[in-house]
Formats: sequence, C-alpha cells, structure tokens
Amino acid sequence: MGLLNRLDDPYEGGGIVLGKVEELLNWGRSKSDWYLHFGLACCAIEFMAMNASHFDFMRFGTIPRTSPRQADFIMVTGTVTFKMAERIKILYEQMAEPKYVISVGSCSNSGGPYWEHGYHVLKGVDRIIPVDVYIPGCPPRPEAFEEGMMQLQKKINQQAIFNKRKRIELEDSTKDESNKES
Amino acid sequence: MGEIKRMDLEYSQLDSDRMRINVGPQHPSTHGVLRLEVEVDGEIVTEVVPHLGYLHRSFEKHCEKLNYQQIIPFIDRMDYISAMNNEWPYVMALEKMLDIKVPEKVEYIRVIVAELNRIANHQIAVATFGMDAGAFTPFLYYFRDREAIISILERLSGARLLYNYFRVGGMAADIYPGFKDDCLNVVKQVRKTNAEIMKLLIHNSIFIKRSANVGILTPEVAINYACSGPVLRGSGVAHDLRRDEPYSVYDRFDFEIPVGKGDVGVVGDCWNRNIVRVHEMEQSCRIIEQALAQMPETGDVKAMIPKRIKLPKGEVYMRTENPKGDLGFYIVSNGTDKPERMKARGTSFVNLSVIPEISKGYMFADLILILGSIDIVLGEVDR
Amino acid sequence: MTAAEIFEKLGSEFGSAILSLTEEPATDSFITVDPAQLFDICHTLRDEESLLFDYMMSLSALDLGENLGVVYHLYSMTHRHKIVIKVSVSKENPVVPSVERIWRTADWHEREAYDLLGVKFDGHHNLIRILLPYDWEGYPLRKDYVTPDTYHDMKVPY
Amino acid sequence: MESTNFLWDLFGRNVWTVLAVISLPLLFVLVYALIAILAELKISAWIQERLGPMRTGPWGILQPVAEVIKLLQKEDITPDQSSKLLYNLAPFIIFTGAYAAFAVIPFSSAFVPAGIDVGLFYVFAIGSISAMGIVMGGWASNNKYSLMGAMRSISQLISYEIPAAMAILSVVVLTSSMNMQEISSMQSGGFWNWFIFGGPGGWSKLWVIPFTIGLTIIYFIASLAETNRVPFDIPEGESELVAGFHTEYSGMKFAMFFFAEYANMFVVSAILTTIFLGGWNSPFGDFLQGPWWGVFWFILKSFFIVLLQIWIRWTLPRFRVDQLMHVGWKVLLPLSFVCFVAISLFAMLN
Repeated sequence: MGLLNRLDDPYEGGGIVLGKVEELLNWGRSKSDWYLHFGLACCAIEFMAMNASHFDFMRFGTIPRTSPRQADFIMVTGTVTFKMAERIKILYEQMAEPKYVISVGSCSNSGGPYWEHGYHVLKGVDRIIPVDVYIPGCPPRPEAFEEGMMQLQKKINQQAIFNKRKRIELEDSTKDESNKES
Repeated sequence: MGEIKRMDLEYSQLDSDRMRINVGPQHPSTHGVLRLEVEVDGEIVTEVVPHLGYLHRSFEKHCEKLNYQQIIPFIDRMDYISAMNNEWPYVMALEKMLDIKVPEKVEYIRVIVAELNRIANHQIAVATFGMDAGAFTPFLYYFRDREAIISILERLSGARLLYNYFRVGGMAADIYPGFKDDCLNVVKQVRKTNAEIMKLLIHNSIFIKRSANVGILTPEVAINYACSGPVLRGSGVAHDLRRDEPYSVYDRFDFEIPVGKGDVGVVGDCWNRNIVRVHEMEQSCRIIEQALAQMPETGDVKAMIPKRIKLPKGEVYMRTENPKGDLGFYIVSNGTDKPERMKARGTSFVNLSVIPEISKGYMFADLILILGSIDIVLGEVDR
Repeated sequence: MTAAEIFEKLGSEFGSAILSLTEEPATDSFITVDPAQLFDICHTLRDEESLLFDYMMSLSALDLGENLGVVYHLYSMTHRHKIVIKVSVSKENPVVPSVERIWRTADWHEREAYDLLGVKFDGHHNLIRILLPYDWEGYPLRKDYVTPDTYHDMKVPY
Repeated sequence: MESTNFLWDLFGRNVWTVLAVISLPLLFVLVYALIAILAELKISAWIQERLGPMRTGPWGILQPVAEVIKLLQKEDITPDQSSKLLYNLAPFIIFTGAYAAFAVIPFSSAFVPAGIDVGLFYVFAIGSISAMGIVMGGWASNNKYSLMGAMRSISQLISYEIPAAMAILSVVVLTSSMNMQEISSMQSGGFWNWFIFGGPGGWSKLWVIPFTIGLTIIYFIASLAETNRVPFDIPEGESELVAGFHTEYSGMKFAMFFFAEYANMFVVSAILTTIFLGGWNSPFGDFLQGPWWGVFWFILKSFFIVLLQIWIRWTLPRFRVDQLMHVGWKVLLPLSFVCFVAISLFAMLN
C-alpha cells in the first residue's frame, strides 16, 4: 500500500488527477475479482452450472481461487450450519483486504426453508460476517448470479478509496490521542 | 495390470513422522463440506477419519413438524443433484399406504424425468471425477449437455434444480407439447458426448494410470457396508432395484445393468466405478426411448391427487434406485397429517462410510480420486 | 421366506427372546425381539443358510414416548427377501447391543441414532456424535427436545 | 567477449548501456506475461466452448492489466507463524531465477544480453535457483499444503532436470559449443538445418533424425515438468493441495509467483527454440532473414511452444507423484540415454 500513501499526500482534498487514479484503481479491482467459492449446498451446484460454458462466469473477469489468501470475494453458496459457521469466519479473516462477501440463496441470506425448525442452521450468514451483496433464490437462477456480480462490481466502482483512508487515519490519530491521555 | 497393487507399508519403518492433514470442510475437491482427517506418512495415507455434519439441516425434524405435502421440497434438498429421483420413493411410500393406483401416463412421466435426472447426475459425477484427476475440460463438456436436460425439467416443473414436481398420486403438471422431441434430442446429444468423453477422458492413458487399481472395493466388503448403486455395481454385483424389485413400470423396459468388468484395472477400482456411470447413461437413454414410445397420449396426471393426505396408522419402508444407489424412506404414521417419524436412508451416507476401509495404503492423491469415484452429495450425507 | 416363516425359525432357536410378529395391511410385517439377545439373533439372521440377511438397508431409531425403539430393515442379496426387526428400550437406560460387528454399515447408522435420539449402543467401538458438533447438548429428535437459544454465542432461533 | 549485442555498439560500454541491456528483457517479460495470461484465459475458454473474459476493455484484452492493478492494491499478508525472512524472500528468489535465465537467451543475431560461452550451462545452473525459492516459500509458510507442494516440486524439478540435460548435452556434442548464440547461428539456412532434423549436414544425417526428434519431445516433456504445468502440475494440484507452495501468499508476492511461472514457461520454450528449432533463423533459408526478423521468428517460435503448453494444460489430466517419478526416471531418462549414445556415435563418425 506504499503506492497509495505517496499518492494521497501531495493532493490534499482530492482533485481531477486523484479522481482519475481512484477510478483506475476501482476499475482494476472491479474487473478482476478472484473468488473463493464456499460451496455448501444446492446453490453450489447451480453455481457450478454458472461457471460452465453455457453461462460462463469468467466473462466478468473472475477466476476461481482455492486459497483464501488470493481471493477478493467469498461466495457463500448454501446453508450455513453452526458446525460450519466458525470455519467461514476463519476463512473470511484469512482473506487479504480489500475483501467482499456475496451471500447466495435463501439459506445463507436468512436460513431459507430451514428458518423455523432448523435447530442446527444459522439463520443468515450475515450474523457472522459482513455481506456486500445478497442474491435471492432457492437456488438462484444463473441470471441472478450475473446480476449479483454486476451489483458487486458497481459497489466496488463507487468506493472512495482516498476519502476512506483519510477517515481511517483520522480515527487512528484520535485513538492514539485518547490512548495517550489515558 | 491384473494384480492388485497396494503400496508397501513396510518402509514406514523408516520412522518418518506422520502428518495429520485436514481435507475440508472447505476444500476444492471434497464435493461439498465433508471433512476428512487424514494421517499421511510422506505421501501415503495411513488413516482416514471422516467428520460429517457440516451440512446437517435437520431434515428429519422438519418432517415431524410439517404435513405430508410440505415435505416434498425438503426431500429435493437432500440429494440436490437428482431431486426427481429423490421424490419418487417418498410419494411411492405414501401411495402404498393410501392404496392409490396412479394413472399409467403418470408412471411413464415419472420414469422419463427420473431417467433424465439420472443422466444429469451421472454427468456431474463423471465430470467432477475427471476434475479431481486434473482434467477440467470434460467437466465443461458435460455441463454443456446437462443444460439441455435442465431446461426440459425446468419447462416441466418450473425450477432448474429443485423441482417439487412429484405429487402423491400424480404430478404437479402435465408434459408440454414438444416434450418428446426435446427428450430425443437430449438422448442423441448424450450419446455423442459420451463417445467423445470415452476418447478424451475415460481411455486416456494418464487417466487410466491414475484411476485403475486404486481404491479397490471387493464385493463382500461392499455388501457388508451396504453400498449400492454404481459403487456396488462397480464391484461386480448386479444389484439394481429397477430389475430386482421392479417398481412402477420398469418391468416393461428392456435394459441392461452395467457392472464393473475389469476391462482396465481390477473389478471394484475407481475406474470401474466410473465406467459403470457412463454405461448407465446409455441404458437410461434406452429406457427413455422406450418409455416415450409406450407412453399413452391421454390421461389426467392430476386425477388421483388427494385433497388432503391423512395416512392410516402404520409404517412403511420404501426404497427405489437413485442414481447414487438405494434411497429409502422409513415413514411411521400416527394417523394424523404429519408423520410421527421419518428416517431417510441417505445413499451417500452409507456409501461414504466405506471410505476409511478402501483408502488406506494408497497415495494422498488417490484418496481424492476414491472420494470422487464414490460420488457423494453432502446434502444427503448430513441431511 | 415370508415374515411368518422367519418368525417361526427364529422362535425355534431363541424361544422367548422373540417377542411377537405383527402383520397388518398398512404396515410392513415386523418381528419384535428382546434387546438382550439382539446380537445373537442378528448373527443368526446373517449367517443361517436359509436366511442370509447380508445387506442391512437401514437402521432407524424412534421416540415412542416412554421408550426408544430401534428398527432394523434387513435384505438378503441371495434369497431376495426382507424382514424388519424391532427392539424397544426404556428412555432411562437406552442400551441396545451394537450390531456394528455384523454389518459394518451399522457403524454410522448407530452413531446417527445416538446423535439424534440418544440410544446407547453397547459394544460400538467409537460411539460419538456424527452429525452435530461434539459439544452439542441434548438429542434433537426426541419429542421433548427444546431448541437451545444460543450455540457458541450464535443465536439459534430466527 | 564477442559483442553480439547491438546496444553495446550503439551506446558504448558504460553504466547506462548495462541498465538498458538489463531492462530490455525485463520489459519483455512483463509485456509477455500479460499477453500469456490473456492467452491462457482465452485459449482455455475456446477449448471449453466459452468466451473467456469479455467485459474488460474491448474483447477482454485489458484483463491482465486489471489483474495487475488489483494485485497491487491487495493487502500483503505475512502469516504470524511463518518464518518471516524466508517467506518474504522466496517470491523474489523465484522470479530472479526465472529472469536471470534471460541473460543468455539470444533474441536475434544482434541481441543477446550476455553472449557468454557457457550459456547452456548457465541456464541450468540458474534454473535451480527457482527450486530453492519454491522450497523456501513452501517451508516458511508454515502450512502443510505448502510444505507438501514444495516437497513434490523439488523432487519433480530434480528428476526432470536430468532428461532435459541429456537432451541439451546431445546438442552440445553435435555443436561442440555451449554458446547459445553460436548454436543459433549454426542452424541458419532453412528448417532442414535445425537440430530437430539433425542439424546442418548432408544426407548422411538421415538416420539420426528420429533420435533428434525424440530428444526434442523429451526436452519438451521435461520442460513441462520443470515449469509445473499439466500433466505435471502436482505441486499445485488444486484438487489435493489447494494451491500448493503458494497457498499462503497474497497480493504482489503471489503475483511474483505468477509472473515467474509464465517467465519460466518462456525460458524453457526459448531454450527449446534455440537448440532445436533454429533460434532466430527463418525457416526458409534467406527469406526474411536478418537481425530484426530474427526477433520476430524467435518470439513466434517460442510463443508457439508456450501455446502448446497451454493447450496441453486444458486437455490432459494430471499424474500422481509416483507415476511422475516413474515417467521421469524409468521412461524419459533411458530414452534420452539411447538418443544421446546414438547422436554421439553420429558425431564421432562425422
């Protein structure tokens, strides 16, 4: 992240150059999303069909990675059970920033058909990790996957990297001061 | 090739440290969320301990809380690759208890959709098995063909994967015009692709080297572990409920039961388990062709569907031939509209239990192939 | 062989351990046996020439209110006949002999029955939970089971 | 040192020229890697009846650029339990190993970064450095999958270096030179003079042609193994080892592995081109021959080999570890010995 540090210092307050740089960085991130496929249940099969020739998920520039370290977003496809929940959390924490989460299907959105009597089903993956895009359906159709992917790209494209960094720095500095005081 | 090659465990006396590796629950080739705790000595597997339950969705609890019609969608979500086949034993069990004779046309529709789904299931099984061996391209060829089957089933039922199409005493909807032509086109395409995959993957010498003589399951062990489906037939036991206990209209069709013959490798190894699936696709094609020819043109598929299902007191165990093996439902009724207890005998659950037995002494890479050749679906293992 | 013949054959061998035969139209015929002698009965069922039940289709446990029941569905690959064997034990002391050594497939079935209903199988080599996490409390398929509010600080109800 | 480098003639011998000589292949590697990544994505898509990336720039051609921009921004994770120094050093060492080999590759009759006399020997020596990087990365990650991947990788590299060396040695016997530029210039005058067809010579070389073709194939197979490509991609076999020795690497460090892999692919293809396929020579005698056309022919031939590697990658399943060793030691090595003896006999008779 040394590149970013050098970039935001001289242009305090932003500007055209910075805006363009930001656009470029966002473009890179949104067009090249490598994903960790967290295949859990039925939706994973539909996602396999999505990956296959007919729908070709790689058109969006996505590449499946099997190691969470190299993934940009995690695709939670299926029912999250309590036994699995802690593993999802660990894998999410292993991913490198910036990272995103797509929750696929009713089960990982809200527990789905298992919401009432599922004593071993976590009612929504958003109870343990932050979710960026929800794809509804049981299982979602491939078109829904496409829409979800486009929504994620849209979200990444709208991110304000430099403002966010400034805000974080501000928070960090106030935290330091409060630490000193105490 | 004939003799059984098992890695010589003698040189473990070299006293190297053993390493315990966790394969799963999130791993590219556990076909879901299975976790295998593997102890390896260098590259050789010395112990496998499966840990299940990462997809335990409380299926049996739901059955006790819901009424009989509402259970069908949950059954779809058990073995989600072959949902049509899953629904069948359940509705048959209820029809047996209610003493319903379903119309002839319904029986034929059931046979056709079940066989179509069997083809789709085996396509995934063979494709992912190839992928475990590192061949990615056959996977996509099979998925291309599977799309055609999926679209037929979608036009029938309205869903791509989890159909909810069977009803007690009938079907949710009648077939659409042009259904026969679509099925015949699929049959044609399946045969064409199978011929191609035979050359590209099944008889590829690297693939044979990898999968033949690996993970040998003898018939005695297979029966003792109550294996069924292609896993049992790959070991040379011609056990197929469609012929042994003909249900529905299966006694009217002419088809063979492919078993592992050991053309390559020995009977009961991964290659033979896999080839059984490829041959079964061909047999399913034959059944579909005959069923399409025999199917009556007229008939109301919804005529026998009861308004409200209330079972008499009693219990029934019904099993049919799922693509993965015998799928059984044990239903205990207490006379109300909800079952007292329902137990699903998951095919994959039983077939998977054999893995610690057949994977010891092989290489770590073989373990992945053995797992792939058993063709499990975790939804059915954990329920 | 029909269920009645199997019942007679077992009765001649084990006497009072074979409790009853139930044949009703809406039900698969089943034989109820005494759990104390279950292992020997199953051994005979598998190895006796005229029976040869070498294939165990299913093992189910169920909550019968006062008691817990275990149901064995057996099939013979040679003779192609079926039989259902039932035992029932009290909930206070639900111990059933394990048949894991007769049919290896019973291994996981028994673990599942233990996991979900709490039937204890005597003689099983590794009777631990199989589906639920190892630290889960209670047996979910019992009729008096109450779903917990939290598991590891995660809320269970919707 | 004989000057075969037009940059020396152009700018004279000073520091700037050295920098230019170094940076030219670096620039080439970066551009080439981007093209190769795109080719890999697109060719795999076509083989599988797909389209491949389509939404990044026209027809998806900016996909590798987007990936590099993305990888630059990724967080750089060093696992807590890892051996930090080795972990951080490994990607650089691997890339160095791949890049250093470019020093002796003759791109054209007028440009070879360093025309040393023991070029082939140097390539082999420097190739082992990346093996060191792999084992460092795998061990330092403190991950079982990485460790297993690294171990497999090392055994594979060592076993396949021998048949590859035998193949190269045979050419050295024929040419009595290890200078890659010299070997290239010997093969001028049409494809009939390439070493895949026995090198320059009269009709008497006919009986040696099967052996040289065999050696070319042996070297190609060995080079697949050395670059960890399918069917020898066991170190990173996705279905077993998650991602092999680079499981724990993220961001730019992972990109270094990525680049090194593609650079290595080019290096082995370039060596194959130089010693067997006539290097920078035109296949049609004097037609389109010359220093600039040499670059064109050289890159064309090397790219063809790279494409062949990609094609194989998406067609074949992968071997198992012991089968890989079997192929290396019991099939390729004896075969290469036979070819070597035959070619030595031929060289002696001439």
